Amino acid sequence: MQKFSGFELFRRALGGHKSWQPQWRNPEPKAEYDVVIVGAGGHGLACAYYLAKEHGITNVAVIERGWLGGGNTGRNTTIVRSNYLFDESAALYEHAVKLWEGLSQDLNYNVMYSARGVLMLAHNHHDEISFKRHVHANRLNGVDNEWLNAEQVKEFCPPLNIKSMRYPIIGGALQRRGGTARHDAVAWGFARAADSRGVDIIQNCEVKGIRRGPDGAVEGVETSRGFIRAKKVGVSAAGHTSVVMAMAGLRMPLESYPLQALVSEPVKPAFPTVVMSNTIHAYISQSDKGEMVIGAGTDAYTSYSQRGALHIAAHTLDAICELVPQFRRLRMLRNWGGIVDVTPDRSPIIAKTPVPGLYVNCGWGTGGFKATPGSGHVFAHTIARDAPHAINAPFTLERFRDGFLIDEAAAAAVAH
Amino acid sequence: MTNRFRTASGGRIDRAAPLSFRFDGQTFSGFSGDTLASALLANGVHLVGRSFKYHRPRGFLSAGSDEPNALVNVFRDAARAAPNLRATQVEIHEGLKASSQNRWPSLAFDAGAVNDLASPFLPSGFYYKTFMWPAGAWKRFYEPKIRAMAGLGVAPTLPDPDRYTQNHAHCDVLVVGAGPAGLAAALAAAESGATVILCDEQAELGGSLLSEVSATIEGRPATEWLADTLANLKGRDNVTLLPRTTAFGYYPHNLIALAERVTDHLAAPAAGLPRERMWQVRAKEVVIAAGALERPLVFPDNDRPGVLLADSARTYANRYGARVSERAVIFTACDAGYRAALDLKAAGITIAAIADLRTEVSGELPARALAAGIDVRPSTVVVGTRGRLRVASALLAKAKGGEVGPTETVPCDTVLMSGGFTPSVHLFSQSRGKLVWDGAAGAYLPGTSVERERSAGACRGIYGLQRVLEDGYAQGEAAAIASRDYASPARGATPAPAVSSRAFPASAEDLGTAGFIGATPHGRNPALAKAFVDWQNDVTSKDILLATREGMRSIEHVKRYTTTGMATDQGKTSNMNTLGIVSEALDTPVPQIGLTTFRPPFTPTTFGLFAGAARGDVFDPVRNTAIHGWAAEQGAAFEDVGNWKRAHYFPRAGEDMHAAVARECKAVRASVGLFDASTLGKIEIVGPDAAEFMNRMYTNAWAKLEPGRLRYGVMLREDGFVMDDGVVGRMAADRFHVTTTTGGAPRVLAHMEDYLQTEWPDLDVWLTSTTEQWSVIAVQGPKAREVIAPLIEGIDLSREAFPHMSVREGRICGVPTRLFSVSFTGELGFEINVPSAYGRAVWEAVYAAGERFGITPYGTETMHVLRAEKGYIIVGQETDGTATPDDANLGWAVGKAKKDFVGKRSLIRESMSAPDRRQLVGLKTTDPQVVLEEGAQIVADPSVPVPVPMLGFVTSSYHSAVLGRSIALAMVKGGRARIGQKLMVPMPAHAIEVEVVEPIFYDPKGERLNG
Amino acid sequence: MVESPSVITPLAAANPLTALAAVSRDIAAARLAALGDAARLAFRGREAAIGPAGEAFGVALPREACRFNAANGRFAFWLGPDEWLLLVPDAEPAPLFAAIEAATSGLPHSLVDVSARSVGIEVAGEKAAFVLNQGNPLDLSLGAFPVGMCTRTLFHKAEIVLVRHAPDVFHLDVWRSFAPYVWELLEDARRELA
Amino acid sequence: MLIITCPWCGARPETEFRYGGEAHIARPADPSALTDQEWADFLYNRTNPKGLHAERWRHIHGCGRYFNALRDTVSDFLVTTYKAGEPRPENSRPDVEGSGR
Repeated sequence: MQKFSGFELFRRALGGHKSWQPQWRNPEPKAEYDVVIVGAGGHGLACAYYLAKEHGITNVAVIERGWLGGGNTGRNTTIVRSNYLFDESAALYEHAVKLWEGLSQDLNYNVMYSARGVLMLAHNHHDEISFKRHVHANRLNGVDNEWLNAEQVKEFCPPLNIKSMRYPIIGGALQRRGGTARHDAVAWGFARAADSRGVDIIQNCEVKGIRRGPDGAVEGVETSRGFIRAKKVGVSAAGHTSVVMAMAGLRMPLESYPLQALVSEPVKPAFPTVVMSNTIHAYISQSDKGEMVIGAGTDAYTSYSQRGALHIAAHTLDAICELVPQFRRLRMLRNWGGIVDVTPDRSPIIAKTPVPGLYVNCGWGTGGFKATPGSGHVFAHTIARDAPHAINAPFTLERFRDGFLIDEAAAAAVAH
Repeated sequence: MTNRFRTASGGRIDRAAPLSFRFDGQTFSGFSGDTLASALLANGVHLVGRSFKYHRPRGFLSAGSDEPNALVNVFRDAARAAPNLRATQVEIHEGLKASSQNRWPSLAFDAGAVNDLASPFLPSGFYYKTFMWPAGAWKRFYEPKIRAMAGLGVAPTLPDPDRYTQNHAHCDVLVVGAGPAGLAAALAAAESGATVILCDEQAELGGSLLSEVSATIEGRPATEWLADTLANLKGRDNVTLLPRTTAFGYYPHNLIALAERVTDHLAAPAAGLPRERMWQVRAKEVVIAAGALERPLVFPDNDRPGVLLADSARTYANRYGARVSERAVIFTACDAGYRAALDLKAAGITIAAIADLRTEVSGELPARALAAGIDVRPSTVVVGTRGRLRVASALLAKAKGGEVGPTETVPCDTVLMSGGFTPSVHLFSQSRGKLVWDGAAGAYLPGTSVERERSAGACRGIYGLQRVLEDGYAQGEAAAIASRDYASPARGATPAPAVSSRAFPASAEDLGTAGFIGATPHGRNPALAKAFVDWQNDVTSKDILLATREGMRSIEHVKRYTTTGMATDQGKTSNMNTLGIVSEALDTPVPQIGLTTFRPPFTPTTFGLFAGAARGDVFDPVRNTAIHGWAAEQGAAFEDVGNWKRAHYFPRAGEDMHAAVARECKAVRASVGLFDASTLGKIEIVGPDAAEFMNRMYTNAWAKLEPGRLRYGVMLREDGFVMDDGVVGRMAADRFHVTTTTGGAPRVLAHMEDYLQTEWPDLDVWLTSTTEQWSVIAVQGPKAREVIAPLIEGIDLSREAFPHMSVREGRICGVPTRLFSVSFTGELGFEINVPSAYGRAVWEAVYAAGERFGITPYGTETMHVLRAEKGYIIVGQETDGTATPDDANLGWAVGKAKKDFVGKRSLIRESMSAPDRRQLVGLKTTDPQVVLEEGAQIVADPSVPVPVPMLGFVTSSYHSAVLGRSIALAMVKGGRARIGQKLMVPMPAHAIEVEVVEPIFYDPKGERLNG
Repeated sequence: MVESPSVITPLAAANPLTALAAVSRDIAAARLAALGDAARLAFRGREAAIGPAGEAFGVALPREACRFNAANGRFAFWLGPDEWLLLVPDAEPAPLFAAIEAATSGLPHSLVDVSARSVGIEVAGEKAAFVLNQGNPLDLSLGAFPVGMCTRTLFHKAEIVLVRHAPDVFHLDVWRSFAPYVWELLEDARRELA
Repeated sequence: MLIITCPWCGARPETEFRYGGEAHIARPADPSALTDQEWADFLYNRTNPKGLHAERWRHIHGCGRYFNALRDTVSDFLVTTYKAGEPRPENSRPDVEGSGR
């Protein structure tokens, strides 16, 4: 792998940057791999990277219908945090944050992880109790998260309007180690690092079927570029997971919804942190380029259309304009949609399936980006060992049968 | 400054209406009808901005909404500042103030321009390759520096005082774009009787016709035809004309969002006008007549101020009477360069030379240029420009078969370029229509439509004024016809190609479809030459080649890696040339490279426009009870509970919340209190099968509840977790008065309707929300009966006749009431339901009747304390969506004998009876004065290292004035078996010892309920 | 079933719009008015009960979707295939309730007094539809929303029953606590017409 | 904002409706007879097809009725709507792939 560094950049500049090599190959698929990962998003690429790096499994293909990183990895609002309530979730996301903190160096690719802080706003007493419950639980789990009163919120994020609004801000929960990362760089960094360890990333290759043997076990995948044999297939197909899993005859506890995001025109630094308000449904941060990056809600109905409705974006922006009324004259530059797969308890599934040799990593809903390295890491473990890592052991498919849900949303969302 | 670069006459500006405006602190003059761009050009100003990355000096590139360079901040006052507006779209008015951006200390001398010197080390994607060491330095050091350099304008710092409104509109035919195609389409549709909306982003309707000086239509000068046509349209009741209105988004089912700029162009807007208005147009049929955009040429130094699009220069001269130059070199790949040359020459500009990329130069326009004595040079390219803040000369060279000859320096003050035209397919693509590469036209054109939409004119590759007019007319007519049998948004059978029923004889220059995409040859040292593809984001052809070299093969990868096409013009000037360069680099035909997706908005659209009227108090409804006014007059503090404002507590002078709550609590326990419970959800369930329905929806058994009695009901979701609770009164055999939590009311009603309509439609029962029918006045305390007795008619209030948990109908103060004997405080209590129109009047009567007992109004905080003292749960506080009835000590309310109810099956899953489930308990701190924090966690041993195993958490915690100590409710793993145990509540600084107790702190036997 | 008493109550009924209406400007293009008290009954029922209910009310319950019938100052609004809002301005609900209950006794139905649940707002004038369309997404042209039409729908975030009594006269029936919100947004929508 | 044709009120904007998830998943007549897995299938597992989807909508801010729709989840166009209780109609749009079961 060509090393990336300031010195290399300088050295190659003298040669007019002619000597840079492709960051990853564009290989033809081989007839057989040890592991085929379906989906070259951040999660799938990270899984391939850790399979190679941590488990020595390098005969791996990541197959992708379109171009790598082109799904939710390249469409999300790049928020990273780990201040989840339940022990299971906190462990999973904290595992990811720890990897984020060293990821640029590990991959030799600047993924621009920026611990700008993630501030979640409380607008009523119910929010306050809920956030304090998170803060205390996080502290005991070794996850940073602190309660700020309204004045401290204003001090940490001065652009916020905290008083003259319909639902004044009464405080907030701040995770200082939370922040943002550069989404494309995450996909490209994992792709380049996986490729350099021998992983084949095969783009423009659509899965058409999952072939199972007489014993029911996976034999490989049918693709638009022919049959690829593999004893283990890991599906990391985000919004399309139901479609892929149906090829193996599995019906999933998933529904796919359109999720929108948007950015403003770039302006000089005007917003110092990441702010989320679940109560009035708004997420905002400012990118390195200067754009305000804003997450909107999901549409009400399942869809694969990759676009959302105007009224959803409009409701997001009325909330943003309440939180930061001086941004009312900023302008929306670009608005796009992704497809998110949502489980009944809003927590992911990273698990073996009833089909031997078939593994699935899905159900990340609106929050998959933050887990990218951690999810890839434990999914790789699950595939390599045919058994879950302790961290993802609770995130099974069977929890829906047995009722051991990990319901972060229910724990936070009930009003009285 | 004077308008030295004004033409002597002509143009659509009003020379009788001079205006003055300020740019970067300097006063200039212009005319009504000018844009900021045309007025500055008329004053000889080209330098108006600095580029994003290298801070290179930049001038105007275009005359329209595709402008990437001339972004300015326009401000009426401190709170009305808008960054990043295109000077080419800003209409000037008297006193307008604008400033340039992204420069310090000044536009002419910008310290950031040092980046330009370092540019060899800052190729596309450089930031992915460096700034990684030492770890952590990215956030602390590199990123802040990069951020400070990035960004364009400055965000406003004061709240925007302007209003924005939204309007839903419907029409048979929406026509987007009022150029010749759009005008003809609107005319045809209107003549067919359709209701028509015609919108255009420009201040004046007319599109390219506004820049015509010599064309004729139907025997008249084009501008005359335009005036007649507009007058015709304006005179029709079925036509709405919307200038200054951009169709920015094409949403599913023919919902087109338009942004109308209402006041920005006015010096003194009327007070009632919104700044902008969003039209959400639902059109049966849409005609897109968006025209085409002139393409720049990618050659070295093509970003120097003074390098413009040729047709834009023509627009400045013909439409605005502004000469961009005294001496121009024209670099063209099509006949548009010649048309511009001829018009500009007529406007008094010297044309130094026309460099034509093409080898063969023939046709009418080149012939006219030659005849006019213009130096026409085929097979010639511009390989560079010279000058500091403005073009001073152009370097021309012969180019044949890839070989570039020696350069010649041609003095000039502008270089005007034309690479041909790119059809504006943005809206079509947003509609999900499929784009098809047309090799002959060298462009992506609309293919199969998905929505009920059709394109007309240049945006579908049809050029030539007569053909465009006739195509517009044909599409407009076809759209009107198609709208007549509209049944649903789904597109019907593919319509036959539309043929115009009317001829539009027109004379105008035919430009053909020639053009060029990619980078033109230059023969200079590729390492040093900078040929810009994306002006604003400083992406050069070199950057795109680097991306392809590094393995970025998909156009999306190239775009994201280089940021080309991601500037505020969203690739309007850059996309096609990027494709051309990638195509050549990868030796792959353009259609195989792919195309980046066009996304809304077409041009940047104000946030406030989306927010509309939803701000402040009407951001969400403020729901007040009928009694709210009384509470407000008493100085109550309110809290938000869902949309409702509820009285939180009633402080007296000098009291804080704790003092007020302590007083209120004591008053209720000692005498009597008054509480507004009107926000509770209420549902009237009526019909012969009402009891059966209740049996299925609630865990409890209802069949044996007698009319006149109340019962506490628990409702589960189908997954077995507590969803809601409330007291239910049986008014008659077939009528239940159900109450729900305040926030749960709509959810519960929807949940019930779902089951009733879709699972049990055979049940004869109906649900009616009565939340707002009834005001609910809770009178609680040992004196409650005495307070209300004198006001009540028709109800025997004696304990025997009206026991606890009963309901009677009668009158209070003459008003019909449903009187509940019910308590959420543990005291004797009543809840008076009266029609809400009388809520306040009855409340005031009860208050007056209670004054001799010191009746005390209390708020939600006191209500919470009182119920916690009794261990009554609040759904959503003690339960959190993961609690079963048993977890919440409500196992008694589950009808064990019932065969089925919603949620029953889920309760028998193994996990639902696991021994370590969290259960409701009480907590008493060892130090009675310590009040636990709600949300605090409970552990056995706080001294173990993290992760510390957690047993549960505090759900409710208060100081109880009556008990003189703190009390708390909590959910604790295996909690009921832990009663008597000591546990710890660890806080950041210390841990608090607590004892697990029964969740009831006051009057455990319930003796006070009966008064 | 316990009947509601029919005596006139000594206490005055309150309307949440009184204060707002008192300071409202007269704008001829779109006049706003808070309507007075009315008896309102929600009637639901099976086929057999529909005819008798209408007869007892004095106005046949319309069977065409989204239409209302009126006679002698009484209105029957179709709200759903088995749901009607029966409205009589300036009347007491109790006698109406009793009469309909008597006529539908034994027939599967539900009758609920919702007189105080909502209040009425009139929007009238040549720009009435324009004002309503700032918060309501329906096509309010006379062809699509003719005189005689009624429907539950939305005004911004509030549910309303929207009725067209004349080409330029609309009535909104709004739940009581949402009425000030609707009123303020109607005022906002007409600001530019002043 | 989609246009949805309510079987009673006609074509109306989406904001008047509430989505109700996959249609034709009847609540079992006797839940207690089901295994945990069968119950979980009812509660949680969904077809989630890319293509035609039979789904429930309620005209909550209109006539209040639940009804069903066939919608193409790729284009979001509705093929038809039909009253609750009626069987799923045959696909009348051969251009839309029906992967729903």
